[in-house]
Amino acid sequence: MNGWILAIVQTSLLLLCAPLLTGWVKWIKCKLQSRQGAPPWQPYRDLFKLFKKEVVLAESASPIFRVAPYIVFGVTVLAGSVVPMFAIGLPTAAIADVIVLVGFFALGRFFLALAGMDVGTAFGGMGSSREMTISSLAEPAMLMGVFTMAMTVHSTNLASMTRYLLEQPLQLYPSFVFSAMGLLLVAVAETGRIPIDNPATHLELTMVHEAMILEYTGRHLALMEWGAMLKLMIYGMLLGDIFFPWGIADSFAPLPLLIGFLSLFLKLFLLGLSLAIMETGLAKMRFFRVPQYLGLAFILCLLGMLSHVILEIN
Amino acid sequence: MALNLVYLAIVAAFGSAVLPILFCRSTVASKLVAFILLGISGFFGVLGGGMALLGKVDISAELPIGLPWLHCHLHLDPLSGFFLFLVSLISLMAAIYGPAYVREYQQGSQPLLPLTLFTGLFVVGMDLVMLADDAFSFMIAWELMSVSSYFLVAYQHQNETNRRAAFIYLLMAQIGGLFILLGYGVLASFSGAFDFSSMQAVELSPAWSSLAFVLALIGFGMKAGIVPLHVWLPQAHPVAPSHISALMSGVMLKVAIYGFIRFVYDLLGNIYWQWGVVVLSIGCISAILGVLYALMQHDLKRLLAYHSVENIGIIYMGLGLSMIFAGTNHPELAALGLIAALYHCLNHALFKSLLFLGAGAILQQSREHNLEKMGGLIKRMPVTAFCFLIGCISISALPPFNGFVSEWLTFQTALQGTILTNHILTALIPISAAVLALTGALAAACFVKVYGVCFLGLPRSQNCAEATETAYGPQLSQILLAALCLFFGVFPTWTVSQIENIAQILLPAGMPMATSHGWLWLTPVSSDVASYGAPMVFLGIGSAWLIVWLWLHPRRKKMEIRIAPAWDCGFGSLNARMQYTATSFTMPIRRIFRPVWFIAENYQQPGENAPGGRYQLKVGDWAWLKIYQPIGRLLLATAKRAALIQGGNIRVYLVYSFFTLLFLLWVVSL
Amino acid sequence: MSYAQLSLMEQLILTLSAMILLTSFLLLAQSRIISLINTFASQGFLLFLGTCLIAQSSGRYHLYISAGMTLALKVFFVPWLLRRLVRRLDIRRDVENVGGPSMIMIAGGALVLFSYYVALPIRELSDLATRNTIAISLAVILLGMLMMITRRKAVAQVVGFMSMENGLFFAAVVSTYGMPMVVELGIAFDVLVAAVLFGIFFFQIRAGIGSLDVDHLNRLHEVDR
Amino acid sequence: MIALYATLLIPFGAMLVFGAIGHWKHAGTLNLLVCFATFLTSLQLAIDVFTNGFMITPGQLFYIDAFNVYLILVNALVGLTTSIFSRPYMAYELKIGRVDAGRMRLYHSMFQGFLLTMLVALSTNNLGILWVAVEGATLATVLLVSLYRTPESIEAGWKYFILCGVGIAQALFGTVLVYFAAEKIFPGEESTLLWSVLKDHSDQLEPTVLMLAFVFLLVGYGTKIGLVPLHNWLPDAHSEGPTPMSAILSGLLLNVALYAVVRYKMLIEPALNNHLPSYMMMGFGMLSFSVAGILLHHQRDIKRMFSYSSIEHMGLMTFAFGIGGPLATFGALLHMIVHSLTKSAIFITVGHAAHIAGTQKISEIRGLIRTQPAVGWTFLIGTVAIAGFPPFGVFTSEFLLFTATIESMPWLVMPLLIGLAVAFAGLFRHVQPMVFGEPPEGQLPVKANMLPIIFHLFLVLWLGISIPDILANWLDQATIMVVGKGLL
Repeated sequence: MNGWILAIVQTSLLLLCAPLLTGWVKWIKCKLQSRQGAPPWQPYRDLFKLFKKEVVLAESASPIFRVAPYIVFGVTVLAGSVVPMFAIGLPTAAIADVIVLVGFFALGRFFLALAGMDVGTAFGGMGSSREMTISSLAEPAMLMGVFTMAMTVHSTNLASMTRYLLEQPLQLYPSFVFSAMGLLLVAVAETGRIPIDNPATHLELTMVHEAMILEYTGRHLALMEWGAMLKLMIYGMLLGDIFFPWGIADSFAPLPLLIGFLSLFLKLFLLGLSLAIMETGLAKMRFFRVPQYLGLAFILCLLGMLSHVILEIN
Repeated sequence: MALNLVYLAIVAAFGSAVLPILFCRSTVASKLVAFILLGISGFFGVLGGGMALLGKVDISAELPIGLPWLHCHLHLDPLSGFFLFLVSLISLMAAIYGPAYVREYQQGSQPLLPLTLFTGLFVVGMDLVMLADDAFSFMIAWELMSVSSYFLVAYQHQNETNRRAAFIYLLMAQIGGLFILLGYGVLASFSGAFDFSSMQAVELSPAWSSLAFVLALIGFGMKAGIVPLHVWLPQAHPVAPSHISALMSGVMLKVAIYGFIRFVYDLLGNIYWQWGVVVLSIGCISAILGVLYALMQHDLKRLLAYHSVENIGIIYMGLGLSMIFAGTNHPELAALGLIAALYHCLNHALFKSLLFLGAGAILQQSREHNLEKMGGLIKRMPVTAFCFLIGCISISALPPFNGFVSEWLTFQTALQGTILTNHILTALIPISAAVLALTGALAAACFVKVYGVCFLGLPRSQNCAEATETAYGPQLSQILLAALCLFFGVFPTWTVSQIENIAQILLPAGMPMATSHGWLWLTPVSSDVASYGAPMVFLGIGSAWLIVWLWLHPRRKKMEIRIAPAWDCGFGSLNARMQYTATSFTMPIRRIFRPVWFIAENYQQPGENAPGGRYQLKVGDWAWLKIYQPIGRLLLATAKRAALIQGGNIRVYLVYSFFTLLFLLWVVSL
Repeated sequence: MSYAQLSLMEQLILTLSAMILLTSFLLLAQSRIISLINTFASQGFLLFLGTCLIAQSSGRYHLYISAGMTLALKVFFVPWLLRRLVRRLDIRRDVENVGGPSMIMIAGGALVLFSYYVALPIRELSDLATRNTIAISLAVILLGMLMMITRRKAVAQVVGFMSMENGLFFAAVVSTYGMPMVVELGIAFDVLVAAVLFGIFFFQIRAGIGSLDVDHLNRLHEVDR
Repeated sequence: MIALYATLLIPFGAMLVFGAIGHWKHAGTLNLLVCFATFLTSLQLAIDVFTNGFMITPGQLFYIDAFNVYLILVNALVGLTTSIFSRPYMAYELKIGRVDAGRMRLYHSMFQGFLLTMLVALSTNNLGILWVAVEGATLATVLLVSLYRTPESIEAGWKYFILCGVGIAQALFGTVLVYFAAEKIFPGEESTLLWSVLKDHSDQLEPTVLMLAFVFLLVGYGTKIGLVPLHNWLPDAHSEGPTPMSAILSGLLLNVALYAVVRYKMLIEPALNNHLPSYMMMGFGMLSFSVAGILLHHQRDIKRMFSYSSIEHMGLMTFAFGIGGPLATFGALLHMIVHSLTKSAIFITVGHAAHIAGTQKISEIRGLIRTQPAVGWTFLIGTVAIAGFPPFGVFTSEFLLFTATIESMPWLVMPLLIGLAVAFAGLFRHVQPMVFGEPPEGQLPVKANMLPIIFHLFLVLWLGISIPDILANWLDQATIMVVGKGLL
């Protein structure tokens, strides 16, 4: 029972922390670019303001346009509730394994893209087209990476993956190295960060995610933004769970939970830092270079799988 | 009991074929008779098939027709029951959908009788295929199905495209039928009898059984539409009346799958894993090419037809995995793969018929079949739009709808490849899984395009601007199908436990673990390997949505929604031509996967005859251009050359006969 | 047994058969219609003689009947009919220059050899004195066909056809001393009707196509010209 | 007995009557009635044979066994239905002046004469008479082929006459050789050419002679069957003659010629120590089958096309008989029935189609289903049936043939399969545009009697769904006679 309570707590924590992570990344970036940036908690202010503002709907907008934010947000929250945050063995973890998780994101993206097409402006269509293209290239790579993991740990359940890795003494799997790199690239693409997409711009030729939500206002926009923040956070947690599982709590006793929470905090702190550094260092790439980028990700994951088959099975 | 119900279904379908002829005085009466009887047949078929599946019945019967020494054997078991269920379910839906849909044919010069007649025979044929228990009656039922569907494709024969499609369809159906016949012939020549029971009994040498397998693969694949035998499919399915397209695409392809499963799992018996590899790779190719070709289509029904190729590919992937496991004797995993494939058969039948019915509704209401002419229909046909949306989500394999479950099961099957001792397979199977992922993602992209271009945005043509919602019959059938899509997506555990009956008979093995955690959790292998709580997902998404909405609701009063024109960057008002079109939506994918299609683009600079320029895009199917057309040309050339022997000069003819005589005399006097 | 041991009658028969073969060659080479018909008649007459001799030597007296039919049909009726047609159609002076006569002659010789080669095994079986004549009759048949192939004039083709019939009849007579009567009658009747029909056809062709050259009968074909 | 004689005498008398008294208004009706009478008597004959076994007439001139009794029945039936069709058809031809009264007289007389020769050829026991009858069939039909007196028809008639004449002459030589072989066993008896007698002593016959004889017989009767490369007369004769003629040529004559060949095969093959006859038949069959199938693609004339389809099917049957074995033989025997029924039905519809469009050019016949649905549908369904689609009987026989081929010589299955597919494509690529689509201007319905067609197609359908026991027994006994082993 307290497992369920813990799950709810975790989910709400996730909701609360997500903007902070985004804000943190933004802040670091500003600092790195020696700008006087907004404080890390700026996203909270934005969301609060957006929720207060009125909604302006385009005349051509259909019910899809109004439903989409709720679905996108809801699906992302659900996905978040499945991913182990600072404790494993939560009952919610059984709802979905990694593949279902991918399915969740796909569902959200589906409605996001539909919403982009809905109003009938050129931007929205462009954004949806690009988003679907990128995702359709990203998904095989992601799945290949997940498969490589699963082949070693014999499971696609995040909880049992993490537990397996925790129980093992520290080992260096070549397959893990490859698929870690691959999945990192995929995560960058999926969360719409530089060099794939630039969340900070409204330059029409470069934006993907922003183009889709261009017509959104008020609480709809808030939900969309918040969903995006959650997504970033969830991907961070995923990478953390799979590649740096140490510190996560495997029981519901207070102390391990505390340790788990702190370790998560640390992980995300470092992750945001590295992401910011990377985004500062890199320039956004042309849209038609993205296939090469994701192809690289796929090749890395494929190499991971092959090295697992060739080197690690005996 | 179950068998009698199926008999009733067949009789009713036959009645719906022939009785209207008696009522041909009034089209309305004949129409009603036909469709009511079709519905009755569907109803009884659903009952009978369902009972056969759930009750694990195993009934045989024999009718005093057929060859004098081989009477017509019938047999009903869970496998045939399952597919009977599919066929009857969709024909029931077609019966609900049809009456309003065929109204347009009534006022036209088109006589209605051929349609009803061959629809009935079509259903009869499909039902009989399920029941047939000997090669002869199987072939008769099979070809009855093919021929009657040919007449249905050719129904609106005033259009050149229909005639051409019908011809190609019948030709390939004929060839496929011959291959199947050969497959049975190989078995019969060893068993010495045509009935399936004796065919099961014989043990074939690997070479012969592999030959039989290949024949069956080609024969049934021709009907199922695996690449490169698929070319008839995107031509034939779109031109048939829409409820027929739903039947053809939704269940006729499944009948082919049924035949394949029956042939390989039941008749051939011991399966070699190499077959599985072949089937798996064919499945991968069909899936990926099918979806890529579908992406480039702008005719809605044609696009859906190519998606059938894709889904058949996915089913074959499941079958291939299952065969690999069966060949390396892991029966439980083989059962998992088989169940995944069968589940996908069910799902595809549901959502593909749903989509075809929706497309038919659009076609009927807006007279448009070209995506580029549609748009904004969600405002004009809300019910259709809603059901179509569910269809799109299901076919894009998104949770919590049914399409996702079967693909997830396929993934889970692929994941178990690690336990194989043959490491090449271990390496190949994940790649096939990646292909499946790519397919799913591209399908999602494709249906975003379809839904976005067709239902959202602004109408791109006057017809669409004036479209209205369809009649109640079509609405009802679509709603039912959509509900079923949701049902089978949310309650997979129960469904799997029922489909398991088939695996237990064919392999024989089940998946004890799959349903061990109660109705809530689906755990194919074990709970800590993978689990999917579909009801929870449904509830989760719903509750998250509800919470958010409730949380926002109190403020709603303070802040109404303001309706304003969309932001036009200050360039003046937006119009429909500014939207992204289907062509432009798929442009990035077209550019990335360019070699897959035959692409002819030409762009005409703005000139007097084309103000604003003209862009033309032609996307062709390599299989058609590179395999089928050359064969046709070769045939014609050969015929031209062969015609020389009929040169017209009688003395030359005499020379033929003269030298034939001399030659034979020489032969015998050797 | 060697040729010398044969009775004079049998030797005569063999000589006759040789002459029949000769007439076939003559038919092959003959270019003027009228003399073609005459040659054909003479072949028929030789056939008649041969039949009589065999009837005499073998004592199968029903062969006389068939001999009589031969005389009536092949010597009188058919040639008379043909001559009449030729007169009516006014083609008596037609000269059909046979293409490459020497080649055709050589081909004819080869055919005779071939038929001998084919008939060898049969020759071993029979104890009749006239056994060798099977080869001859086969040769006559094949030569008749060769003639039909090489000639363009319808009349010549008919003559070739009839000489084939002669060969058949000869074979029936010499190898087996005649067929059963009912069959003989049937065959004779068929020949009769056939001859009449040919006559009808000449006029039809003349009326329809305008020339009796069979190479002009080339409307029906599959070739794209 | 009486039934048999009646069956033969009625057409004989009718032939004379029609020849004697010229054409008058009700000649067609009389023709129909005569055919009906013939059919009844042949039915009676069949019943006799069914009740009290096979019969051989005193003097052994006629011999009815399982092999020919059902063919006689089919002949009489097809003759009847064709006469039903021919009445309005020829009346129309007379009306539009393609024929005159004199030719109508010839037509009716020769129609009966042809039926007579067919029946004699089937029922006779004497191989010589068999030859005479087949030759007589040629003579009877040759003037009908050129009935219209157009240059094309005359040419067709001439080719038919010459080619078949030459072929038949070779068959006669074969008969002579058989006689020559038999003559040694019972010298100088009249019974020497009796099939029933020869069959019993076939083992004593001289193999080498028989082998030679078979070559001549195969080439001879094969010309009449229309085996490639002896087939050239067939498309011309079928396309230029009046359509009822084409129907019975395709439906009966080819069958009878094949019947003759098979009779000889039954006689000769046991006497030989090799299977050369079978191989020859298989070779001819396969060749005709494939060549005709390919040529189907290259057709402009509707009747020519279906005559090629006839060649294809005769090739198939010859091949089947060559394959031997109970399955294939049973299939071939069945195929003889279903083919003649289906093909004659098709030719009847083709006749109507040609009248509707006023031409035989495929390119100008369009949209039959719209112009006259009855004709269009029957035409289409007939084509579907002949293309070997179930539930029609043609499928059944082809099914048997296929399985038999797989059992005996699997490597031949591929060409067979390809041939079938090619032939099917060739047939349908032409038929479909003729029945479907919008009809051209000025294409008007004609007065057509659908009864024969529907009856034939119904029979074929029935045979496809289940073969009645009587027929099955006869076919089985015939199979036993041909290959010595039955199926039932």
